[in-house]
Amino acid sequence: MSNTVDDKIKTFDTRTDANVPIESPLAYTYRRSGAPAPDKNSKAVLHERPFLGHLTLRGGAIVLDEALRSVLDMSLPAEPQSLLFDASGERSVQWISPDEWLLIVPGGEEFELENRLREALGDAHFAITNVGGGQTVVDLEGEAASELLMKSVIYDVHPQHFPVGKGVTTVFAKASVILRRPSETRWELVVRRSFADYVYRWLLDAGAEYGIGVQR
Amino acid sequence: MQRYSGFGLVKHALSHHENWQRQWRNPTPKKAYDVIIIGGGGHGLGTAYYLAKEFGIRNVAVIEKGWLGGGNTARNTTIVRSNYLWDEAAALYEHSLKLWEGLSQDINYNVMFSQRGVLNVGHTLQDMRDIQRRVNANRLNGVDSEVLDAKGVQELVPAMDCSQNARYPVMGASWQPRAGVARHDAVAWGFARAADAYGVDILQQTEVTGFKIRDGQIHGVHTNRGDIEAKTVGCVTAGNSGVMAKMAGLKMPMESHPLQALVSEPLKPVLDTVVMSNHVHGYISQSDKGDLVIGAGIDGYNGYGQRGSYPTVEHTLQAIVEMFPSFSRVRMNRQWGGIVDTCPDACPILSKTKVKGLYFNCGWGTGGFKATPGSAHVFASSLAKGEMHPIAAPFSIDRFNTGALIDEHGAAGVAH
Amino acid sequence: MFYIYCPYCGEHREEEEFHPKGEAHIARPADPESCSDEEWGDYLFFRTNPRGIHHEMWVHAVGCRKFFNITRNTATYAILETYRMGEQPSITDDTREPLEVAQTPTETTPADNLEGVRA
Amino acid sequence: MSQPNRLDRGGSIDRSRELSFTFNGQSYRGYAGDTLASALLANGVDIVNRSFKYSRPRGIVAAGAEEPNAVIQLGSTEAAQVPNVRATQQALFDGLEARSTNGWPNVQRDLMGLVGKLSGGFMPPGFYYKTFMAPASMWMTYEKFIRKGAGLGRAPAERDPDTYDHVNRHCDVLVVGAGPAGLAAALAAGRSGSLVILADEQETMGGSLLDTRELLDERPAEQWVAEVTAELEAMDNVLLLPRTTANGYHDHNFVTLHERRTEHLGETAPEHNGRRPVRSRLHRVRAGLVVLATGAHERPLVYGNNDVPGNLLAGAVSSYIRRYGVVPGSKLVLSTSNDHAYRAALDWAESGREVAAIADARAEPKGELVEQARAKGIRIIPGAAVVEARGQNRVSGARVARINIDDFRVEGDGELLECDTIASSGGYSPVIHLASHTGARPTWRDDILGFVPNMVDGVQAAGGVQGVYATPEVLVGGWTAGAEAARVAGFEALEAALPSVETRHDGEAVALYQVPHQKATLRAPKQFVDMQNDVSAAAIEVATREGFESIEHVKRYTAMGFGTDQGKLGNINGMAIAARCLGRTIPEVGTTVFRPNYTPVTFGAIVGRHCRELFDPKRYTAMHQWHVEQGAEFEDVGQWKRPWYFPRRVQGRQESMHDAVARECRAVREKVGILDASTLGKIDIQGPDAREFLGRVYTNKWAKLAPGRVRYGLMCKDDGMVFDDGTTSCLAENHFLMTTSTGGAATVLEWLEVWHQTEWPELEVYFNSVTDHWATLTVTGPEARKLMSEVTDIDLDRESFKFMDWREGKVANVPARVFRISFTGELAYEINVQANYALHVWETLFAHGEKYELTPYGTETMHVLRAEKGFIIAGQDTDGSVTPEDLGMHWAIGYDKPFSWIGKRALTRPDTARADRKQMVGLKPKDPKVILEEGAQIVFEPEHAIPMPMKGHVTSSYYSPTLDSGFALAVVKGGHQRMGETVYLPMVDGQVHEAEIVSPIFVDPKGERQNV
Repeated sequence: MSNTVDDKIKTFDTRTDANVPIESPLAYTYRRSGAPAPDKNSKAVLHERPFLGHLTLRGGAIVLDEALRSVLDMSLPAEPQSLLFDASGERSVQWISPDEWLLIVPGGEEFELENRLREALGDAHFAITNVGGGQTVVDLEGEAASELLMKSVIYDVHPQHFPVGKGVTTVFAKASVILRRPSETRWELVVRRSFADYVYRWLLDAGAEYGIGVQR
Repeated sequence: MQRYSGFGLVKHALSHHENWQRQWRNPTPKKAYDVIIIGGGGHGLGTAYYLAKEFGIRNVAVIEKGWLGGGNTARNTTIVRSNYLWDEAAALYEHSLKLWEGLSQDINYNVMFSQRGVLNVGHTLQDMRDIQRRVNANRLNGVDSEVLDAKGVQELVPAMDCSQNARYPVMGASWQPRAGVARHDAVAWGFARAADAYGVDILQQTEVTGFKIRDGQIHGVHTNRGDIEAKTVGCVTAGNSGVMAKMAGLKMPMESHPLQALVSEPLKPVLDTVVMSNHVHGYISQSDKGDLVIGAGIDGYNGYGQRGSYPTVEHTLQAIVEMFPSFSRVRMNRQWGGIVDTCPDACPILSKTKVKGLYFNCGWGTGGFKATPGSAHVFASSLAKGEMHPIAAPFSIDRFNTGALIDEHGAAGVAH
Repeated sequence: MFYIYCPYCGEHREEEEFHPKGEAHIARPADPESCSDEEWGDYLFFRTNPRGIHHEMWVHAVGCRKFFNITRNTATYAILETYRMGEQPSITDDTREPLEVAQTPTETTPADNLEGVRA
Repeated sequence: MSQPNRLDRGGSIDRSRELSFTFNGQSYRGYAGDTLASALLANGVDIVNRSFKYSRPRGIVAAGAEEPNAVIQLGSTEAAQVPNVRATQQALFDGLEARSTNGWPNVQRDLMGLVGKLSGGFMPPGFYYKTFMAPASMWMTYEKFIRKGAGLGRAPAERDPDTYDHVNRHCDVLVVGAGPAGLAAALAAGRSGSLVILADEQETMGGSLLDTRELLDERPAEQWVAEVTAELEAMDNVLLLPRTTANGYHDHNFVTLHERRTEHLGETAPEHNGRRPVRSRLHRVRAGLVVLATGAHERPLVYGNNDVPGNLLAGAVSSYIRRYGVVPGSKLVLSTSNDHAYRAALDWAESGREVAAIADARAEPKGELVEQARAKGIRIIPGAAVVEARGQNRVSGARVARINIDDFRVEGDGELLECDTIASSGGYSPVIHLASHTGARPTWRDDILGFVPNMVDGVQAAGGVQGVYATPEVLVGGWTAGAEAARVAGFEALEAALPSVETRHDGEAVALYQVPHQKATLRAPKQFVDMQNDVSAAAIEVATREGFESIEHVKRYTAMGFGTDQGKLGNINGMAIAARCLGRTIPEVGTTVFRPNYTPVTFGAIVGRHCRELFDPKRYTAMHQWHVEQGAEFEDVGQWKRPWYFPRRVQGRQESMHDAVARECRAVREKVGILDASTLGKIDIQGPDAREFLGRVYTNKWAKLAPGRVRYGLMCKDDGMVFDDGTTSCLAENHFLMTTSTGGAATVLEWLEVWHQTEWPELEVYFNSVTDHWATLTVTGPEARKLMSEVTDIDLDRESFKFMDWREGKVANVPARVFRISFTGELAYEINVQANYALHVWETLFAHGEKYELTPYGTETMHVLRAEKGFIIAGQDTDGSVTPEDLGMHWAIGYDKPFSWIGKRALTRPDTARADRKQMVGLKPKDPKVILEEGAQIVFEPEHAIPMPMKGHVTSSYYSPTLDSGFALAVVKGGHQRMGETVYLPMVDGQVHEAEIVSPIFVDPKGERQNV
């Protein structure tokens, strides 16, 4: 733990290197509702990627873009609804609002990244908030993935309207999700922790007709 | 007025129903009246009736821009109850309920007021606290009301899911046995016929296009059928009250919103009481024709379109199926919308205005139908005497400046 | 159900992502303490509530979380424009566009007030 | 088994697949491709129902959505019951079981029919309003009997075994209706490359082409339909939805499509691979443009006894013959006002059955179809109409007479023709329902004798809905509309490629609605307008005589159009009759505005998946599994499931709630307890103006809160009423962590945003929700420090880590922020850890806590403990009408803050400044065993008559194990000045409790215990 304290903002590394058990937001759900294994007939497959680093960046696009370029060698997507990945595909930054971006990085990188971004941003007016404990990423793949999404989100997921590299915050049944399309075949749902059970069970219910499976 | 009775019906049948009289005239507007009522809905027609009957003022015109009873009177879900939380509201609605109890006989028109009871169901601990608070207040105000537990609710409503399996299990309810439903159209028609019999002129297809105001005193109205004079004008135009107020140079603490309702196809009797739930947000009763009559929540935006947004209907039916899972295979026949004028404290305005002689009766939000005779009666009294009736007095516009609101929100998230 | 152009997201989104927040351009008095009770009550509760052109505030609640304004006809429900917080509407009662007028049912002719058969 | 009315050939049924079904317990057979209606007619079933009011026998009238009579109950098991199914839209499946919805003891010999016959004369419109009034007390009894006759079908008594879902769709062009116009439109739009949805309510695409006599490209029309359908099906950009009804047209081109996916297969969705597909699906479509190609409904003529079984629409006769190979009788009389209906007679004659005559209301019928009929030797009686049907349970004859339409009278007695079927046609009504859903009023057109829709932005119409009926024109109109819609969406339209159809020359139709009778309408045999609601022409006439002059009044007074068919057949006829009675024209009596739904939609389909477990999200904390395993009872708080209390099993029996809460309370007051407080809202606030912002939204002062310190704050709305509270910690000079109530989390965040975005955008501050990021574990009680010292590296010394301080460190090896704030009044540590570690931390605390008797407690104990300390719960002790001053929290009001914070101005309004406002106090029952009821009303004069002046009410009330007594929080008028006074609480059971007004702080008034 290397918490930095400047006199203005208090950052805090919420992770530990100690060998302690860690539970994904879906842990209870798996125990209660199970996780049907995908088979060859599964036209939709779910896969949770928990414990990633999630940072909310707030501030002006220009300064944040500069900082992100210098620290991560990534540019900030300036266009609404856009989503960019770094070369490795492991780090992404997504437009959320004119003054808000979501940065997702491999778990464990986020604290150092936050500190380096803060350093790069200096006196600019901005905010960085670690939200990794509060959300999880659920991947959805398979030929029926977009049809399943049409049963779940109100946003238009037709490939013409939702090309690769797009991401939106929208209504998912009675919850909300951040829905992203990193590739032709894969969708990502960024889900709030306390709603993860609901979203999961909705997908299993709505996906039953596609033989939905869960990759653990 | 030709009196209605079972015997009369036989007589008419024998003459092939060729001798029924008009229920109201279609008069030509006079130049002047003692009192003008703007708005020919239940409240307006009722006001004219009580002015004539109770206060001897019969030189009255009711001005209606469309057809009488065609606004919210024709579009509501017909629930009548008086179990309101605050003293002022309880007094007003209980006054109304008492009038409902003899209304059919009073106006010789069967308004089919059916005291089948209203249940306000609670699903959380806070719901139950609110229910107990309201029931205790009701009883001390002389309003019949009791608290039921889930078992008591189940006995009254066998079709309801009162099990623990529900997402929000039913914990109990308040129960007002004297509450119920009435036939909405008949209320307007019955008041119209009875008022007409006293000589009240009901002017349909007549639209007020402006007010004649001189030196802060009302002198009459401009209409599409010419000017009509009166020194006392009562504006009872529900959703259009804001538009009328603007014409008179007044601003109102009010917004007009769409309120939707829907009915199922007619079914054999399956629900004998009125069931309302604030928490899952829906309410339902079954009409004498067999339709399930279902009310939705208010749409959040301002609207005069007599229609609202589809998700509101979806959420309402979700709530109904949550409470009545066996209704899942029943079908929805028709949906529609009304325009409700809502005040920030979910209570009406019965008030004088800055213009002398011009009174407003509006802001009933979702609670207007049940108040019809009570509102009409106290408003008639106020117009007749020039002083607000004591039951109406707390509902003055001034309360929005003094802060003395009568906040029924807590008690009536879906007040109907 | 409305289809609303979010001026921040730059595209049309379903009404379910938004919440209406009442009349727009209701500014909090700069010096509340010098307001009379009447002025304060007006600010809190009194609204224009027009039948026709209405400027209203909405929030893209399930989206970018930004507040913005809509000019909407409360009789036809046509959305005439959306604009960002701090901007002024280009359409007001005085500047109604011909197109919009055509869509607005004439509000006062008796024929319109026949209402008609609602099946 | 024979199907007496089934032709040997013809129709698009599959004769190789015979299906069996029952109707009213009787077994019948039909074929795949039949509807229930066509199968019933094939089997010669005349009476399908009894009418609602008069209990008259009724038969099938139509072949589609407009059917008013054949409304039946479906289902062989209780759970599978479907009420009010239109037999004309129900595909036949093997094993289908159907029953009539009315008729006692059965539909054939119905005793109520006798009653209806006798009493029918006593039931004019509005008869309910005119009777049953005396004596007043008897109405509820009368009503009981009236209700017995209510309704058509019945709801099942069991849970629905089926599921439903929604699909959200977006498209460039939505085409509603797949008749010639719709198919052409879809083809034009589809070929251009735009995204197209084509929906049609019937089992197969084709609409009027399915029973037309016309040739397309000199081939039977169904061949063209098959080719076009195949082409559209092959296009990736086109979605075909058969059995799908567009039911509601909502604002901004949002249309709901109800797709019946399995209703043609069985009464419940048949299992497939062990799974049951959804029974029906609601497509929620946002369309760029909508092309309405909804066609037209034929209007029947209104004549005497026109409801006797055997009276059908002319077009329905053709449909049954041509589509199903069913000819619904043996001898036909056709009564028509137009050429098109001649098809029925031609089809009938070509089926080898007899046409007695065609009564044509026009003096000189001419036109191609007329000539064809003449050529077949069919007798045509010009200037005539069927004025009255004969027969009881089936038509036995038709009185045909010459009529004078202008004078509305019959000329001469006419003749009685023997027949068993009367087909009638009074012209066609465009299906304008959808177009009028958004409020656009339709326009009457005399040339087509119907209303046509007025278009709003974003909608096109083509074909019958526009009053265009000639097939070549319909095809061109459809193509043009589709191409235009695609063009608007940015696609290039292709040149029209349409089949050639010979233009048929039709004679002009005549306006005929109600057929005159020798007797006046009020004395003539009943001439039905709305069969489902038993509304006759006489009823409409009586209504107009009684002053019901607008069509809306007529409808409501007679109930015309309020049935499940929504007046598809009757409304225009009814308007015409009202117009005749009033001496006006149809448009003068009103316009026709329809509401959704076009046809009724199953609740389940509208609800979709939002039912049962998925009705509303259940939100869980990271420790939920643990709570479940410990047998916690849960409380719904917003969408959260929070542990309410943790009953133990004592000697095999579950502890009562009272005992469990008392035990949990004692544990906290005497040892140490732990609460999962993760549901509290948490907002991370960063920026140089954060402190200024807090000062504006909270009532109290924030200028001097130092890093490392925590403060409680109250929030008001600008009307001065409290709406939330919580603590906010200063993490660093420009960095704060705000907490809110569980229910207030979203509201407060939006509250901060609205002020920031609309009023104070110049303040440099950002707000981000971290509610889900942090789990919150509250360790509280005298032993809390000892327990904490075993698991944390934070210096817990009371001097270095004081009450209202926060510190960071590790708890159970997990980085944590620990806050010394207390909602129980005891020494307390509120631990925030990243939620993914929370269960580990929680379990570690228990591993160490055993020796301190660490006890988990739930919300109920939390409530008791906080109430003992006089801490409020916003929403329970406040209700939107309580100011900070009413709460006696003057210490939390920054009267002299420079900025006029939200809520301040309102506190000096006359009403908020009153001295006798309801103010928060404590109540001590005189009898300590009494636990006052929450919500009990407080009076000062218990002997006062009802209505009794109420002076306040109990907001929170509990048994306190610490005090061994009941105690309560309450609001009482002028309560702050009434300490020590006695108040009274009259209860439902007649008891009147007495209580003393006391300070709301019952335990440790000096606050020493939390400071240790």
